[in-house]
Amino acid sequence: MLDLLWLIPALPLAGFLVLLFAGEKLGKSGVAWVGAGSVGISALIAGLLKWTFLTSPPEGHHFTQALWTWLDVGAFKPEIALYLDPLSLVMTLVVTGVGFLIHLYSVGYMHDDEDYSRFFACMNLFVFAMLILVLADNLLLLYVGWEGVGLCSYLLIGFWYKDPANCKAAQKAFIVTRVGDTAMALGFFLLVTQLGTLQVQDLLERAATRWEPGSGMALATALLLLGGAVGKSGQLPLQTWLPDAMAGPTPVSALIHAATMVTAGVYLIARTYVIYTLAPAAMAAVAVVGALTLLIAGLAAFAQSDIKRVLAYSTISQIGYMFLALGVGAWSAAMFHFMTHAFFKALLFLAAGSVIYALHHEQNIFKMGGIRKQLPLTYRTFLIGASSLAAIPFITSGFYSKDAILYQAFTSEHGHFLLWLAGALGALMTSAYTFRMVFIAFFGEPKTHVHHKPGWVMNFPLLALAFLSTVGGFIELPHFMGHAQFFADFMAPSFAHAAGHAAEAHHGAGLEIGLMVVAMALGLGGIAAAYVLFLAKPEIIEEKMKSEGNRKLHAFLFSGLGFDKLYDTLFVNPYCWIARVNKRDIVDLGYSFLAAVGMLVHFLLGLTVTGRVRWYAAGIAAGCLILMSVMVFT
Amino acid sequence: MILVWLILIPLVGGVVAGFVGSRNVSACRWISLVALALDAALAIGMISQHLGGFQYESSKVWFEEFRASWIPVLGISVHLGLDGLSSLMVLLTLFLGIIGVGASWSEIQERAGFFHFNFLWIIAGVLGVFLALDLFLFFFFWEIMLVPMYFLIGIWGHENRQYAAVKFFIFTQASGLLMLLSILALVFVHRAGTGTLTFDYSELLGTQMLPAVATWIMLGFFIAFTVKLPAFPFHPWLPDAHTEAPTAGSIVLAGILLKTGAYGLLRFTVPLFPEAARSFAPVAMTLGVIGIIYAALMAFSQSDLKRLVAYTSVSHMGFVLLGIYSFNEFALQGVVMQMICHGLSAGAQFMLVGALYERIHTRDMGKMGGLWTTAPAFGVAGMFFAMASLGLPGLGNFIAEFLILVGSFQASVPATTIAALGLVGATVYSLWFMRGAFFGPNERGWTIVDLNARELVLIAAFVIGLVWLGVYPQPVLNAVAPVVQSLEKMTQPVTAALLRS
Amino acid sequence: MTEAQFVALSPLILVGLAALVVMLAASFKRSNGLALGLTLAGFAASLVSLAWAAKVAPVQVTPLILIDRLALFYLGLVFLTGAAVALLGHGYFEKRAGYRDEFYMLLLMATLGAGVLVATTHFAALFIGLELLTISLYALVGYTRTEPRSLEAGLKYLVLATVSTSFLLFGVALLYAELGTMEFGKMVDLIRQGGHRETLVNGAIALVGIGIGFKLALVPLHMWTPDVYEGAPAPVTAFVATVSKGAMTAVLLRLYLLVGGAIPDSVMTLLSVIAILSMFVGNLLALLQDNVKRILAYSSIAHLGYLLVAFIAGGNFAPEAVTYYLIAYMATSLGTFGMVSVISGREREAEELRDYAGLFWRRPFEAGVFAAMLMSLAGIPLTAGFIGKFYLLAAGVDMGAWVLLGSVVINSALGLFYYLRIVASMYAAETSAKPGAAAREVALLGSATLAALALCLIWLGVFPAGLITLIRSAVLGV
Amino acid sequence: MTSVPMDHGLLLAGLLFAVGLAGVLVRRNILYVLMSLEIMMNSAALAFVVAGARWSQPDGQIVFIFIVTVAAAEVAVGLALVYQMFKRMKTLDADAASLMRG
Repeated sequence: MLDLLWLIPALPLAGFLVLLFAGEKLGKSGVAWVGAGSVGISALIAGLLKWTFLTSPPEGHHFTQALWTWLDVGAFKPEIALYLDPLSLVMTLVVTGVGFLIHLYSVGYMHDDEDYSRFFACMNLFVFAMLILVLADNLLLLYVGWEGVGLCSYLLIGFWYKDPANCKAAQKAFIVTRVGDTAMALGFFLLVTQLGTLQVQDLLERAATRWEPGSGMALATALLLLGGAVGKSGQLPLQTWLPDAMAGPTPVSALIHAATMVTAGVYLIARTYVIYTLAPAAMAAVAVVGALTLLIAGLAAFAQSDIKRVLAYSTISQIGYMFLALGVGAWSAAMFHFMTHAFFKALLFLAAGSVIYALHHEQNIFKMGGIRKQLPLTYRTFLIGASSLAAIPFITSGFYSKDAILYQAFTSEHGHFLLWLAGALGALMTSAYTFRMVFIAFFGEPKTHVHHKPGWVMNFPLLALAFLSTVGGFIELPHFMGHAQFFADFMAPSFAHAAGHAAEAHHGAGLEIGLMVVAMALGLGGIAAAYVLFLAKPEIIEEKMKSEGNRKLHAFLFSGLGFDKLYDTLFVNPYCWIARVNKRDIVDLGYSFLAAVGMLVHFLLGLTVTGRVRWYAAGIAAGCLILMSVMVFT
Repeated sequence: MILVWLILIPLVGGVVAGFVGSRNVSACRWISLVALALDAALAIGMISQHLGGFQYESSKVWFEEFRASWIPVLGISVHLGLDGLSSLMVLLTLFLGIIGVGASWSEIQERAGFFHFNFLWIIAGVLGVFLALDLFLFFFFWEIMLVPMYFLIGIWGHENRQYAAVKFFIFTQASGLLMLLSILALVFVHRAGTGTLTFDYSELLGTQMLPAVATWIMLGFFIAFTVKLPAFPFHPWLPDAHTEAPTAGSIVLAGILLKTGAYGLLRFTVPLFPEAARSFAPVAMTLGVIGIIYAALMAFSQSDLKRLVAYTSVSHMGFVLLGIYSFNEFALQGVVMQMICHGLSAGAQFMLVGALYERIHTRDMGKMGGLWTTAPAFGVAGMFFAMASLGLPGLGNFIAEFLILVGSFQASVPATTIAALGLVGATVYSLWFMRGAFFGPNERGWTIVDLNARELVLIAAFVIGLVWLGVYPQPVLNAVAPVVQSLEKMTQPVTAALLRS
Repeated sequence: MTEAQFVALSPLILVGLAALVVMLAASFKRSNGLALGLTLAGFAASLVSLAWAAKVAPVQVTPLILIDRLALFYLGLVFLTGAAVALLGHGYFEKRAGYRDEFYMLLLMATLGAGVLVATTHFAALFIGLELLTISLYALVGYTRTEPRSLEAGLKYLVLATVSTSFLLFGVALLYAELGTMEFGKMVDLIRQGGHRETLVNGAIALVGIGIGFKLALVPLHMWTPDVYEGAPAPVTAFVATVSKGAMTAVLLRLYLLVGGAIPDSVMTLLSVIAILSMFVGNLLALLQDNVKRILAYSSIAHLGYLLVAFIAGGNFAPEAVTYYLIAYMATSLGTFGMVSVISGREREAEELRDYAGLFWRRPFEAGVFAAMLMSLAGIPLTAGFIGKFYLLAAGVDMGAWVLLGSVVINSALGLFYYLRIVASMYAAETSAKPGAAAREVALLGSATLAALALCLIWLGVFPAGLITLIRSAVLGV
Repeated sequence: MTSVPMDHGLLLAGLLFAVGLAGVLVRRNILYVLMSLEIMMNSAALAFVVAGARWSQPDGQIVFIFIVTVAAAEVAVGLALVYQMFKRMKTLDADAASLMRG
């Protein structure tokens, strides 16, 4: 059964090729069937493999399917091979599962778009690239998926290419992620030079033997890989591209910029966790990056007026939590939060998509208002998603995953109080801005008229995701609520090495409960604050906004804390300026200057040829004089 | 004897096409196509004999050899030889030759006979360069391929073709003469050492000479090949030559003529002067890195499509220079891959831009924009080759650049990091290429005919080539392995093989 | 005059005889074809007689003339070039009014003068040969009297040539006063022994150098070349550019072989400076010229600069390099100026670059030959010029004359620029055809010679081995 | 009779040569230029005679005769050219004949 593994990525690829070459001929329904169908079947196979994994796990809890040798240069022999273990299985499940739902949703959402087949072709290509990334046996193949995903996000962000702003956003996304990829590539070169292979398992085992903990090489590699992860997952300092990426259609934002691609960085660090355990400084760096990003993104989300940008910043913030978890060594907690986040964030995006679809592409929450009554289903599913994001205790999956992270941040060996504090503050901000969005968008009097209500094809995915984002949390309960740690046990084999170090230091249930209570209080407090400020007494905000200082602060937050302006002044403008100034290529001017000198000398010499006989005779006489003097006197 | 036929067929084909062309235009196209196809068949037949099944008997250094005396008085002989590296180059040359003829099917109408005469003589000259094993013969072919290229650019080029053609000719010719001086110096040093006057490559290989002398002689070779490569300070001729050349000219110029520079470095500069090359490595690598970054910046600043693609070639060739002077197996394998993949991707991009020029009669990106709407097939092809040129994994260029950077990482880490920035630069100019031509609103309301069958076949050939090299490059790596290993052994001390520690 | 001496001298005698016969024939019946026939017969006879003379080989005919293998080789070269010029002249003058027979007579006289120059080992004979060549050239340059520029060129050449000859004479006089002999061999031995007033001898050598330098148009003495080449009718320019320079190079070569390597380095540096200056001045002045004949004039100055490099470099390659380069240069100059004469129209010569616009498409054969000739001047492979330049560089590298070689490289780049400028105008779009400039009817004979020249050029470029062995036997056999 | 030392003769020839050269450079009329040329040729001839006398060999005088005959031939052709020039350009100014320059 397991050797059906290669079908999972092959199907979306086949879908892409069919749509690319025969897209127009298939007609809308044909395209929908091929597009959504291929991902659906992959999801089924993934489910089957999950079932076989649970019932009769292969020995050593991993299964490698080698297809062919890719390169053979000296000692370096990477193969095109797919590697399945709990970590990659979870990722595959999420990618194909959520992916299928989003494909289904976009059948309805994109129905009246003329480039229908191109959309599904790119979406299928994206799923293929993401699966390759997740199932890659060695980092070189992972890099293929990594760049493929980057390309697809470029294609899909710039899907409506007629609007120059979209093209700019797509270009920005690709270039910023490419900066991160270059750092990662450097990490690969270091690995190939030092350890001679990029095959993940050999890599980790050789690293463990050759490098003692805290060695410079481990630190350098870890930081370089972190560079790549930061680029792709939109963390500090390379997070500026994610908010602009909302220029793409909403299903794209849901699939790529919420559920799957942006978590590729988390997967990379999780996959190469041994290197990070060997370099504690690097883990600390990961944690700090996570903490800072979640705070910055949280602040920025407050000032956004576009519903999708609020969700984008919240995505950055939630991935910040995952980085925080990875930083403190809570590998399975990070992956657990990844899974739950994929569910509720996809749900939020799709629901927002329905709202936008209904209000004829109106994305500004201040122009929405009062959708509660007009779109009851969308409102309810949006509310479930929002509560899961805000981590409403006990009933939402978000609560369990975020709580696990906060607990680990506090108690684990690499954890630190400040990290926990940042996480807690983040929780407060998250619930506040989430419910700000809910109150402004769904409550109050309706401003724009609802055109046409989304069909069942768009509602079913919303329901499915709503179910998942509530039930999803129950498979991993905190210790004191019974020992249901299915997820952690399932993930254990992937992090075999780490199991030895992070022994579960039981600080007793008391501490755990205490921390949970604090987290709950912050969450609910956030919701209350949002209620007061944005629904009950909105005039407080108007009054505050009068003062110049606040308005400037609001603009600063709106621009994502000024990172865009910073990078423009530091990198983009100088680069463009040099390009504009040097269009004529200085070196070329140098050569033309030489030619000009030649022409000048030609002109000067020309003057000596006057055409008069006596002048020529004078020339001979002068020549004779010089010759005589040289010959006689030397 | 096959090697001589390999060069003779295009020569004769050219002459025949030239005569027939004046009377019947379409006939001469078919003649040149047939000539090249015949040549390609011959080459493939011969090479597959030796490289069949992708194993190679590494017993003989040269698969095929031909020797005849030419000027015995001066020790000059017609000595042709074929090994792994040159067989790949021969195949690339013939492949791009056929594509070139295909691409110029509708573009060249007036004086087609003379066009195909020149075109086939360029191919013959380049084949001669790749096969020559006698330094005089190498220089002979090195200069021969210039004259028809000059006529190609000068007669069928675009607006200021005279300037570009003369500039191309003088740059290459002057540096060629420097190389002639180095060849003569090498020959006379060899004669002083061993008393025999000969220009034969294998005999000149082991000449002993003082390091200072070796450096000066090596410099002559280096300058000639880096002008042709083109590397940083000597590159200004390329953008002009490319912008003004007709499509077939650009394809051949980018696809093969640039590779003669890299081939020269691999075949002559490094093996003939290993120590001098080793001591010169830092300078060469710096030039390579500057070339990558500077050309990427310049590519981004261009508004003329062809100049943009020309500068991208300079940037890619910067990688080649960096790879050659890292002297380890990774980098050298990467260099050979880059030579082939860049030949394909740059050739394809030039063909596309040529086809575009045929339709909208401008290369200025300012006047384009939004072509995807009227010509989606064009857009997809443009996107594919833009991705190839920025080194998207899964295509040949990525394998090449990855191997080069891994190799150069072992030689010098700072150079590699800066070169890696070149990858970001590559992304910037590739996306600029796409946004300039295909994306954005269609302000000028272009309605152009999409790619026709002939062009699609050519593009398919390129796509298959690049994907095959990206997914299964092993045959190429096996073919070149003996040459690369011998090169690495020659310059052994440099690598200090961190890998093996 | 022993019988052997008579046989040795037969080539020169036959040419002189031919001149007389042409003169007498002109008085009976003036016809272009007849005069040409007689001239060619004369040249053919002398070429055949060379074979006989070769059997007798080194014969010292009176202290003035030494007929050795070197002399015979150069005599052959001079006579062949003379014949070619005669053929070109026929086509050129056929189209024009005016007397034609005198051209052949003067041509034969000039070639005889050059022949004497080539075979001389005595300054007196050198003087006679030089004057015979130069005076007949005065008339030849000013031959088309109706054309003011031709007259002006003739006069200029007369005044300047006479000035330089008198310098030469005065130098020889001083040498004779000091050494007591005018034989090259004896003089070289006496100077090598020393014991004379150094300043006087050096000064005298400088004066003689001026005389020789004028004829080779080296830098300080080059100013006459552009005007004379432009003014003179095209076939005559071909003659001046090839035979007069070739003969003087033969004299220089003979002196070089006698002196051997013992040239003081102060003289060497002087010669180097002159060579480099000639190259640069020649090439730089030709860059933006519009008159094809002036471009070729300046390029010939530069080429003599390259030739001098071979002399200065010295070493065992030098004589071969000089001879091969000279042959290549002579063949190419004949070709280029021959092309100008073939293309020229009835009233006006095809001098302007405009006249050549679109020539590739109007007359592909001539344009192709002209392009090949220009490529040979530029030193592009497949042509004799390339092998010549290769030899030159070989001689230079052999003796390590890096400064000279560097300037040769730079100058060949400069040279490329204006050669390609002519080629570019030839294949440029065809502008409106000028009446009269490019004649419709093609001088068949002229084209035939050009075809022969082009073929020989390509042959020497691709298979030089034969000629090299011939040169080696001639030059080293001395 | 006391023989005149050779150097004096050579000096005289040198002076004559200089005069001739100056004549060529300074005079504008073409006829005077031709005359100066004659002076230069004869000064060289004189030097030869003096040299021949010193070495008491006939060579000097033989070359003298050569020079005289050549000079005559040269003048003949020169005058012919000057006549044609006068017919065409109606002037004897040497600088007028400078149609070709640059």
